Amino acid sequence: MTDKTKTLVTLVTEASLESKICRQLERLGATGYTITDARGKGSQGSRDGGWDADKNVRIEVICADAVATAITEFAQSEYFENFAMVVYSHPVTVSRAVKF
Amino acid sequence: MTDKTKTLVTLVTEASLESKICRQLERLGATGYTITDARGKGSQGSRDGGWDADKNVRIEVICADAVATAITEFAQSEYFENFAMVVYSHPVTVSRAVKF
Amino acid sequence: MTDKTKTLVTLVTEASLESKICRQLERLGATGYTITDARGKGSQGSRDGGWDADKNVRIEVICADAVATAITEFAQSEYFENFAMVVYSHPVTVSRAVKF
Amino acid sequence: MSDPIILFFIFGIVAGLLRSELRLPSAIYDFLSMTLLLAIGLKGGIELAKQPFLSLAPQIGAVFLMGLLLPLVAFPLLRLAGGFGRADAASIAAHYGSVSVGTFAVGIAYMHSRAVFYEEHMSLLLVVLEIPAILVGILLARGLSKQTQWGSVAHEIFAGKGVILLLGGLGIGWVAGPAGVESIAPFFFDLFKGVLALFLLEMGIITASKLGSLRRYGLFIIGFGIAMPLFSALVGGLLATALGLSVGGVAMLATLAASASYIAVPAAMRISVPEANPALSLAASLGVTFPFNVLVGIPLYYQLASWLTATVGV
Amino acid sequence: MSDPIILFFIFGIVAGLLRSELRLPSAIYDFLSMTLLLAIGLKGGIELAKQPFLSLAPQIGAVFLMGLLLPLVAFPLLRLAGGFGRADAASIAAHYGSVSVGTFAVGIAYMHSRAVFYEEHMSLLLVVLEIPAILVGILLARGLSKQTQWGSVAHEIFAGKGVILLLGGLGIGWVAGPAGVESIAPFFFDLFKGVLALFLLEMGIITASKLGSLRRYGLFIIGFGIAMPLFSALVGGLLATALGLSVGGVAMLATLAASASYIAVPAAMRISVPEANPALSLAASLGVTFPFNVLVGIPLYYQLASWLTATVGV
Amino acid sequence: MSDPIILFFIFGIVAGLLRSELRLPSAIYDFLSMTLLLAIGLKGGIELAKQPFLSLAPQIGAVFLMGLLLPLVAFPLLRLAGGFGRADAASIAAHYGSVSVGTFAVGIAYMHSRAVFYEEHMSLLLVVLEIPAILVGILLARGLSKQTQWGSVAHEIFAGKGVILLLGGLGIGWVAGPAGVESIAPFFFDLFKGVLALFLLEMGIITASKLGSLRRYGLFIIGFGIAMPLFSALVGGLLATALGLSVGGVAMLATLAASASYIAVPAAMRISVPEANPALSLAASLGVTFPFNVLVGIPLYYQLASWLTATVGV
Ligand SMILES: Nc1ncnc2c1ncn2[C@@H]1O[C@H](COP(=O)(O)O)[C@@H](O)[C@H]1O
Ligand SMILES: Nc1ncnc2c1ncn2[C@@H]1O[C@H](COP(=O)(O)O)[C@@H](O)[C@H]1O
Ligand SMILES: Nc1ncnc2c1ncn2[C@@H]1O[C@H](COP(=O)(O)O)[C@@H](O)[C@H]1O
Ligand code: NA
Ligand code: NA
Ligand code: NA
Repeated sequence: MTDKTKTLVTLVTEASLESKICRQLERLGATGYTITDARGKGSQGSRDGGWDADKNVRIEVICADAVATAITEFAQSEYFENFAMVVYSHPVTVSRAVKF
Repeated sequence: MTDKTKTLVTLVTEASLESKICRQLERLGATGYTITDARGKGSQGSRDGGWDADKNVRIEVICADAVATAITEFAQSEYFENFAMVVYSHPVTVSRAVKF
Repeated sequence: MTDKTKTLVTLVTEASLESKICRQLERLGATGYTITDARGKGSQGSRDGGWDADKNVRIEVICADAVATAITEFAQSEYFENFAMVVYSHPVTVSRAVKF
Repeated sequence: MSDPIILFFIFGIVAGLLRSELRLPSAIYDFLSMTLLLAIGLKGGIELAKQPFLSLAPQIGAVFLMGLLLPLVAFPLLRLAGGFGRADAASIAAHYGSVSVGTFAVGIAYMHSRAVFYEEHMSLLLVVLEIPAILVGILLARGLSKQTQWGSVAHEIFAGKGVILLLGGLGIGWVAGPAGVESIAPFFFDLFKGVLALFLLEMGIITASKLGSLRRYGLFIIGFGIAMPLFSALVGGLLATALGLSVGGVAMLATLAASASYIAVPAAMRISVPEANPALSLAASLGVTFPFNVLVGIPLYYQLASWLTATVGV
Repeated sequence: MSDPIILFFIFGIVAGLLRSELRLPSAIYDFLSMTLLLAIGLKGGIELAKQPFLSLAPQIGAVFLMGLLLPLVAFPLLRLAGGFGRADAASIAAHYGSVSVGTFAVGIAYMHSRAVFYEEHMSLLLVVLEIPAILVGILLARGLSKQTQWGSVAHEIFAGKGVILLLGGLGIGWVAGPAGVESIAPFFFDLFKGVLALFLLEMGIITASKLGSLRRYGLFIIGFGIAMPLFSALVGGLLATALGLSVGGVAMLATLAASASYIAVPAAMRISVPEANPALSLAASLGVTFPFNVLVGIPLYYQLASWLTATVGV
Repeated sequence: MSDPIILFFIFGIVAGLLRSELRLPSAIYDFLSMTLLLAIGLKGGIELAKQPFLSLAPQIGAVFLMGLLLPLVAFPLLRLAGGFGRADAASIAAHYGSVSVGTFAVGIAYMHSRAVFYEEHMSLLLVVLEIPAILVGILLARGLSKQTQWGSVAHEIFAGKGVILLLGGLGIGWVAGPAGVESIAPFFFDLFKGVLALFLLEMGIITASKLGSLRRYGLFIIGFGIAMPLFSALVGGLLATALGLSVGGVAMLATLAASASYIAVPAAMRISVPEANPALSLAASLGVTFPFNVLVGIPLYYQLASWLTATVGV
């Protein structure tokens, strides 16, 4: 096996940002991403997923460490101030590391 | 960046507990949480998400270590015996650690 | 508490494989799994979740290290060539380690 | 038997047993059941608009008493003959003392397709019957323990999806009256049987998935799941006859009594008696009693009603 | 008040305030609102098929101007009397200059149930009114800054779900004409009020959830949320009278003017003026103005229209 | 062309090309397609209830043979002229030998809006045609390899969502008969075209998303995606004429033959011939053939049918 350690970055944010963020992730070097619908609560209040303005998405990106840092910094400078968003990351072991 | 390590606790449990557990999480010190709909299988059998009694939710909480321990212990004493529930946790790197 | 470290394996793959993979996971020693609906993009192109052929699922399994290796190797030999699939894993702390 | 909605149910069971991937998306199942609950509530509400509410008080009271009584009959049976623990016996008893809206909807469809009149305020009795068995079930499991948070039990019952939709429908139908509701009739009434057909398709699939767990719980649960509704139907039928209801009304109250809850009661028991095994009571109510009532029971209860009104009735 | 769709809205508010678990699945809410938007578009398109488009140009122009004007009235009020920051004031002003399809649908239902004629091309004016307030709102927040990416603003407006469905419906109705649309009428028109009823049930639940946040934003927002639609309704009513519309048409344009957006504008502002607090404008438009218009406003605007056409009209 | 359901399809394509965020929620898409499949099955089943099943045996046999034949024509073409690998050629051939329920539904709507009679047991032939091409496709890819698990292939085909819903509908319609099905007609039949309109809206959006991938696969796939259905329509039309069907029936069987699967076959190929690229066959069947048939093909096949029955027919 060609197992290797990569970084998994997770962004939880407003659903209306989904397509914009996905384009930006690719520009920052992500080779892929996985998205699930979510709801939640945070500093911007309750976002309970009932209708468009209240939906969250949970975007996961497996990538190299440098890309992970770029994504986190980008999210921070672009979105943290005005948007409901949480970003966190941790190392994961992947097969076929060349993919990411 | 003010990156820091926090703990991500994940609870997978019966959907009907969602609002009750969320209230309890806040009492235990969580500043937020993220919820996704899920299905699954475990020691309590198959929960395939088709109708109310068979739905799971997956609740994620990023928090300080002490809060994570409190949540895990609370879940254990309150729910493990009679409810379908799995709880696990691992460290994550967050930006804006002051939020959690 | 009987906290212990187990491995969380996550598979992101085509929704049509769900029931087949779940049966195989149990054969490989998994005692349970959690599934969420997902969409995403990867080397096999965009899978945006709109209709059956384009849906992903995200399958999580908490298990012993050996089982995690078996699952990863199995996925690799059985699915990596022809199917949209990503597999990754990382250690998690669980309560009631005997369950997994 | 050739009513298409029954065929949809059988089709669902077959698809489930064949391990087909067929499922209604969970959002659609919710949508269909909400539509059914509102429609049933509306029908009842329209009826209430036509007659003085007070004249129904005796029926409401009598039916409430029946809801208290039935679980008290089931409980000792489950404890002694079934050998179940206290919590499980109490929970199953509560399921069988309460009612199933799906079964009620099939009953409505049965009456309609045979053009049998029944008292439409039956929807109100449906709501009334949801409640007492839950209270008795909790008392049977806990005794008069101070620990029981009756406030949150009440909230669970009245704010639970099923009861609140029925009550909402009743209230809207009552206030708007027959003429007011006309504008929404194409959605709630004309589509009723089609919606019910799809709903029963999914119920069939769910039923098939519960059949597997029946094996684990043994023959007693199958016997109980058939005998208990027969007994309850008799009680309900006699009561309805005593109350002077029409043949259709007697059949419907018998059906209500015979039906076993699989929405409101499981939710309430999960909160109030969490140590009861929900898989056990759902195996009985969904795996045995629901299909029994839908496929065999309702026609039987209708015959019972004809017989009762002819011989016992005034 | 006893129109059942209004009762569904009230039922939703009550269920929300009781903290019931009742919610429409989000997929169903999307489905219902898509159906409403298409139905409204289709109605308007059929009307367009009947008359030369050019004859509507004056109305379109006048209504567009009104959409530019209303936020210019609201903005200084919000800045000075309300004490809001520039971004928030601009965003709220844009919400109130634009329109709410839900309110419009309730207006349609109101006219239908009273058999009041109105110009059905009103759907076209609805689309027209979505747009100018967004442009003004962005300009108020940003000035003529070169930073604003007008291309993506335009995309956000025209490719946003709400406007594109209205435009699609209009186009289809226009091309297919009254006869062509007949085959899809059972779905889009016969079910309209039932669909609207369920939609309003969910809107009631959402409204209830916004009521809580009202406390945070204080009395001014409540006053503004009632006074602004009253003023706008007067402007809209006068304009409609000047344009020579029927009583129903005057009432509908007053309703449009009075309504505040909660779909298109929030989405556009989120992209273009992200520093504006969306919770604030939604608390006003969903927590105050939507229920006010649905429960009190529309009947009032209808009376206003009767009075205007009688005294001012030709 | 001004049939509104076609306009919904075009609207979907436009919305998709404009990169609008418009999508039906996936649960709603499932709901609509399930409703269409059941309705088509029911229509066919009602027809079966009216005539002896055995009298259809020759048609079933002939159509089954056609389903075996068509992929055998497509395969060498794809291998030699298209230069595709064995697995891909076999998979595409299977798609084109099988049928598309969406196309069939548009055909039904076309006949209805022109009041053209067609043999309603066509739904049964639709089911029959789903199957043989899948078997041939697997054989072409694998040969008579012992590795192929025919049991699981059969399960995939018959228990797959599409086929089981068609079969379920057929069975229910057959047993319940025309009178029995009346109670569910408002849902399944009156709403049919509206449901189809929304379904085609989403199909348009999906089609638009596949247009992009066409560029990658080159001109051959576009040519094949148009030429193959034209050829198949001729085969289907001739066969139908030989079988003595009505003009409408000939047009419908030509449409069936011309249509390319995008549900049952992709699912079966994914399991049985996983090395075939699903994006390739879906680009052809959804990106080229589906829009071609819906926009151009069906009217053409109807003309072909008129001509065939006039000249070749008895
Ligand atoms: N402490 C937390 N743990 C997990 N998820 C969170 C947490 N805080 C916020 N979130 C998620 O991130 C979204 C945006 O957070 P915020 O920007 O704090 O409003 C929320 O709606 C939640 O879904
Ligand atoms: N080994 C496992 N790995 C991942 N998820 C699990 C596992 N076991 C249980 N779960 C999830 O937790 C839920 C409750 O588990 P249980 O209490 O074991 O029935 C299940 O329905 C699954 O969704
Ligand atoms: N770099 C990545 N990060 C997160 N998820 C990914 C990544 N690459 C692929 N995926 C997910 O895995 C699925 C299959 O990937 P692939 O086999 O690369 O097409 C995609 O549809 C995504 O949902
Ligand atoms: Na009962
Ligand atoms: Na306005
Ligand atoms: Na074909």
